[in-house]
Amino acid sequence: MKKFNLKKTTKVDFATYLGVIVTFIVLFVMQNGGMLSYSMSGMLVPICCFIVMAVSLNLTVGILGELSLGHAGFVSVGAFSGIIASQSLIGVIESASLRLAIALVAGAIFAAIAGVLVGIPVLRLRGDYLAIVTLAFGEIIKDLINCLLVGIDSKGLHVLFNAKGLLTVEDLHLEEGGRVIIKGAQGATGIQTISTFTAGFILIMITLVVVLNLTRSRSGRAIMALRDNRIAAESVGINVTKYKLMAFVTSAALAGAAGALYGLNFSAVISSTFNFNISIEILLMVVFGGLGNIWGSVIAAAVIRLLPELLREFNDYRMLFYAIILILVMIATNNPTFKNMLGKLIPKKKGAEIDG
Amino acid sequence: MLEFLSYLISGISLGSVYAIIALGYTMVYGIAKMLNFAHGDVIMVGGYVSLLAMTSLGLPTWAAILLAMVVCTVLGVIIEGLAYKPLRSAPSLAVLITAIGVSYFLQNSALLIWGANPKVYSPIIEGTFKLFDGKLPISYISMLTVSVCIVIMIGLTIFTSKSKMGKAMRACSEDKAAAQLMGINVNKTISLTFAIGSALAAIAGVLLCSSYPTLMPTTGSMPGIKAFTAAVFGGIGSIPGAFLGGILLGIIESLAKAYISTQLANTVVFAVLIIVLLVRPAGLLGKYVPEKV
Amino acid sequence: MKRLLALMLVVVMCAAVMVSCGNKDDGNTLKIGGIGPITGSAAIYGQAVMNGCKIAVDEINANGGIGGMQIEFNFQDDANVAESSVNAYNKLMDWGMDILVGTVTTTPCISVSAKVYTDRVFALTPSASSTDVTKDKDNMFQLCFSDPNQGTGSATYIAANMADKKIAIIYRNDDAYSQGIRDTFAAEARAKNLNIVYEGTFTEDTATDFSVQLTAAKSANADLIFLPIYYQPASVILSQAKTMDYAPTFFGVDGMDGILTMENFDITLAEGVMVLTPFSSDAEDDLTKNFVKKYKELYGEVPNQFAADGYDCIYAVKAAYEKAGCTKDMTRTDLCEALVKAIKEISFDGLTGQDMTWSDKGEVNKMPIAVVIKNGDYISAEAAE
Amino acid sequence: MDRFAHRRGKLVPLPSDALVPERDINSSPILEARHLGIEFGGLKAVDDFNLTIGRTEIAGLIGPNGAGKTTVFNLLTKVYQPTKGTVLIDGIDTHGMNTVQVSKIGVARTFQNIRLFSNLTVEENVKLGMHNQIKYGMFSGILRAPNYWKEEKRAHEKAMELLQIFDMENLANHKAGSLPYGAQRRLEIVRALGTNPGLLLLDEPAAGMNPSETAELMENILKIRDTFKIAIMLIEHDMNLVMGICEGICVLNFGKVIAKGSPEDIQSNPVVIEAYLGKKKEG
Repeated sequence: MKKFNLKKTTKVDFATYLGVIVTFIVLFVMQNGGMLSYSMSGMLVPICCFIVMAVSLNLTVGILGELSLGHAGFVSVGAFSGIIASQSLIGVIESASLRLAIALVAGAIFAAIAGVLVGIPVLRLRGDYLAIVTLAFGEIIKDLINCLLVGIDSKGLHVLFNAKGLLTVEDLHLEEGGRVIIKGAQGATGIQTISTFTAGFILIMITLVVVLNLTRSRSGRAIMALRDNRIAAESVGINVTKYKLMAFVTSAALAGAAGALYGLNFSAVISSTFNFNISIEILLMVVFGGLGNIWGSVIAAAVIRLLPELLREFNDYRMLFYAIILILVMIATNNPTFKNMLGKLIPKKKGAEIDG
Repeated sequence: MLEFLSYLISGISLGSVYAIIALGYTMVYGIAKMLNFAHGDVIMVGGYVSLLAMTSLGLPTWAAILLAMVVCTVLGVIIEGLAYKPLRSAPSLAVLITAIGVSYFLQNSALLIWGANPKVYSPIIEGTFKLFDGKLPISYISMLTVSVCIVIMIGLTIFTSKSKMGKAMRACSEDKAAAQLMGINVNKTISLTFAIGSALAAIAGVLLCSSYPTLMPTTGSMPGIKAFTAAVFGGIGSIPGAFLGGILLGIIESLAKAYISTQLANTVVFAVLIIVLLVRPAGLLGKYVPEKV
Repeated sequence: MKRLLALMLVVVMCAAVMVSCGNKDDGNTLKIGGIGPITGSAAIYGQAVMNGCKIAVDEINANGGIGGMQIEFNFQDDANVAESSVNAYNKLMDWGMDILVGTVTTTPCISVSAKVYTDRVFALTPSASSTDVTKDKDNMFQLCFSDPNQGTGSATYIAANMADKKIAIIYRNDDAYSQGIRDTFAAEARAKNLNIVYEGTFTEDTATDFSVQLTAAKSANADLIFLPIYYQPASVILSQAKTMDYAPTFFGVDGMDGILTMENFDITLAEGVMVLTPFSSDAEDDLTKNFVKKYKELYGEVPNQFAADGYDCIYAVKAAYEKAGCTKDMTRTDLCEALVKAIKEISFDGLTGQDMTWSDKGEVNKMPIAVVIKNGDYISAEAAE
Repeated sequence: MDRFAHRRGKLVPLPSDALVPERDINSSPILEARHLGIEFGGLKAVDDFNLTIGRTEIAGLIGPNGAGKTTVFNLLTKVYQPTKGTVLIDGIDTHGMNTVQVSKIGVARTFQNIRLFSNLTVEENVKLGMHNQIKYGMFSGILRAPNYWKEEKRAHEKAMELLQIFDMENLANHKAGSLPYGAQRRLEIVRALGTNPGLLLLDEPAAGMNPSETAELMENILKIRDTFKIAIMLIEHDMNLVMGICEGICVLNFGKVIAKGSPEDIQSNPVVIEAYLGKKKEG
């Protein structure tokens, strides 16, 4: 590709990287200088996680063009495998950063495996049918993790699947000094919170590099071709299943890593944290930011996470306002009349956007 | 054996509630081609309105149901007009997100108006019909739900195939532009669909709360999702499909609870759904239309 | 251009989050924070605690406050989500919170308690009952029974009074509270050789229909159903059991409290239900009567156990504060250390129990009382026999 | 008498009426369709379709609306699996292959209703045509390994070269969906050429073009054939185009071949005239 004659897409990519780096440096300096409020510094890691989740979902929804309502399922798989990895390495690996890195990789791998398992059958379906199956998958993951009992002692990991609801952590038969990692519905507790803002930043950068470079490469083009016209894509020799699966699994793996980071930011995580509403919230970020628009997802994720905190002043009314803002923004950005009005105010951008 | 029958009956009774909700979903989807995620919350509103009409206003049951239907119909038409109509030409995802916004809005409004405390619903009919010396009780409300469900399904089928308005609806669902050219008022037809769907939601609300008698602002959301699943299961857009999907979903859920694992009941339901969709990609009664090249 | 606008939006929002918390402690008020769900499906518990706390705060302020200081109370929503709860906590820290009453629900509380421990803030939760809440955290205390306390207590009571019953358990599998009590109950029941014939579960998503679980319990000939769940699903279970003519003894825990005050609830359904609870809104003592009256006036509802827990929390904090002899000029950390020491020395009488004391582990020491519902009233179980 | 009659296959004659240009006589044909047929619910949309196309032939497929022309294309590219008969591409039996595999052995096509990747740029569309000629994998792409740069550079040059055929290099960075209609049709042809085909199927390439554009298109089709030495088969209603550049013409009516031959043969064939104009009145 042309290295020196910068294309518009290349410029946008660089602007995105630059924006993220500058924001990170500013916030990092402020945090270390004690200039950030508790609220702001507390939200840094979760916002990073949601940025990664939104960007990764954009790969499925915006770039591949398939509606997924079960993204939280992959986040959940990533979170719990990350927690298990990190918690079982306590005492084995001293460096928290290294443990975090291993946890993120573990989260990504397990989520990718889940992505393959779900993807192969699911990607044969289209549109709303695919959406409902991803939704179903998210719910299944939630229920399965509710039945999971995991503990560790000197003999290694003990895992039980509590399908009938009759087992308790006692049944893991842990040795003296063993640790329980996941207690079914009570989730994972006593997690060492090792997630850091820097790790979040690095994960965002990795995600951006993966997603942006993928879309600008041969494989990414093939994925977008499937979105734009599947039949034409087949006619030029593009393997539908391969590229759909590639997008789906990459998206799942990134979501898994984000999940691991998120899980290790709190000392207790339960499986119902990652419910349907979270899938919807991530989808919301993608739609707000613009389908296929990566920097849009980054900003939308930050805005949507900050919004409820800003609305705290309204107490009981805050979720009501949230709903109203949601509806108004959707109408303002999608209604032809409003769009024209906006268009006059703002020069129209020519990014890749598609109809859902 | 008796146990099995009793599980089956509770499955059918649960399923018929899903089916009524799914009928509303499928109507709206078939014509407006949108997943109205707020449908479950209209059901919740129907429940509250009918309950308040019975307890606070002291209206007789039939009047309370009628009032709930009127309120929900008006609510449905208002929602459609304010939130969905401006997005008629927008990408379907934008409409989906708006519908989710409406759902949050209704839930949180209900929370502010009626409070978070669960309210106990007074069933519209009480008592049970007993078979085999009382060993196999069937509550009258289940019987009512099943029959109402069948009546609505038949009614809707006749309405859409015979009446002028119903034919207009089917025309809109096939091809909006062509319908418009034939002189059908597409906007009016879609509004009417929402009106019918919301009136059905009110009935569903009354029956849901009568069978499982508590009422909270979030009461509608899970049955809503299940009913959506049921509609897809049966083939979304198909009226008999919604009925079949709902009933089957209820039965599977009930039997899974009884014979597999209570906590994995949902997992079993969703797993069956996935398998069915893999074998029949458009649901049980849906038509699979391959893309024309 | 559009990108710039969007970026500016984010910057402005970040700034707003930072700025809105600038006000610092002026030293003349005691800032007590509270956290719990006031929206979402668990809103009922958070709202009850919030209302209960407010009544206590108003009473104390009207009587001259604590140590000459008026209490400023700030309750933040967490929608029963851990992340939101931590956000709410940070928000309160920015506000200058001195003492935390919260959080209301278990999983968010575990996350917040870790923060509380590192930030050295004294915290007393009204209702988060898991032992993980207080585990390894010296400055985190519970006002409610812990799960083992309730599970073991229930099993002990049943073993002592109804050892020959065939027991069925129906609990909510995706809820830490419910599963926690069930686990300890089952363990204790096993130790006491109780006969558990059936265990059924449900989840938030399947909490509409219980006929399958009830049918199974009935066919297993269970004559006592242990319900370690909240009262809302319990009310459905009672009504469905009646529909199928199944009348075992129902045995609930503190979450069952509130069932009688549900609007429109047919109290005959609850006839004979046994509840292990610390609070009864029908109690005849002045404290309860006064509280219930005020609560009804202000919020139009009969308070449940959560409201009482919230109310007690504020007074327990007051008692500890006075015992420790804290002063206005103490920093948050000093206050924390002083209160941690003091709370273990006091014996506190409240709505939810007499002579409550706190152990080093942070658990409260009060014995649950078994009551039976008779004609819509709680009657001590011993008296009923 | 003959007990095994039902177990012995019925004999069918292989087509011997194949027509190819004289210059292609020394090599095997690029396409051989034998007894090709498909039924949709009992309706024979295409029946007993036999056609042979030479290596560098420009062939025309014509017929009234609904004759099954596009269905033939769909059969050749395996959008539909034939219920009868075989298709040999470059001598390879395509039985059981799918669209992607057929594309890989050298069949490319355009569509009657334009099917571009309309949110991607013109250059990206062409590069997608070249998808299977660009050799680097997903990870090289993500990590921007040396072969990513090398291959992308090569692809860029090749894409520009292809776009040059239609003088479209200056449009390379425009979104395909924003191009005017005629340019979209041309882009589809360029994209198809990107797959490096041996047989190019054009479905109504001149639809919606004015006479001067059509004339230019005819020039370009000939240029493509001469430059790339490939066979082209086109469906077209514009008889000037068909008669002007096609060497062999096949006429389809009601799913059946009713005539084959040179433009001159076809123009004077009474069966074809009847199919197009309807049966003449008696007397």
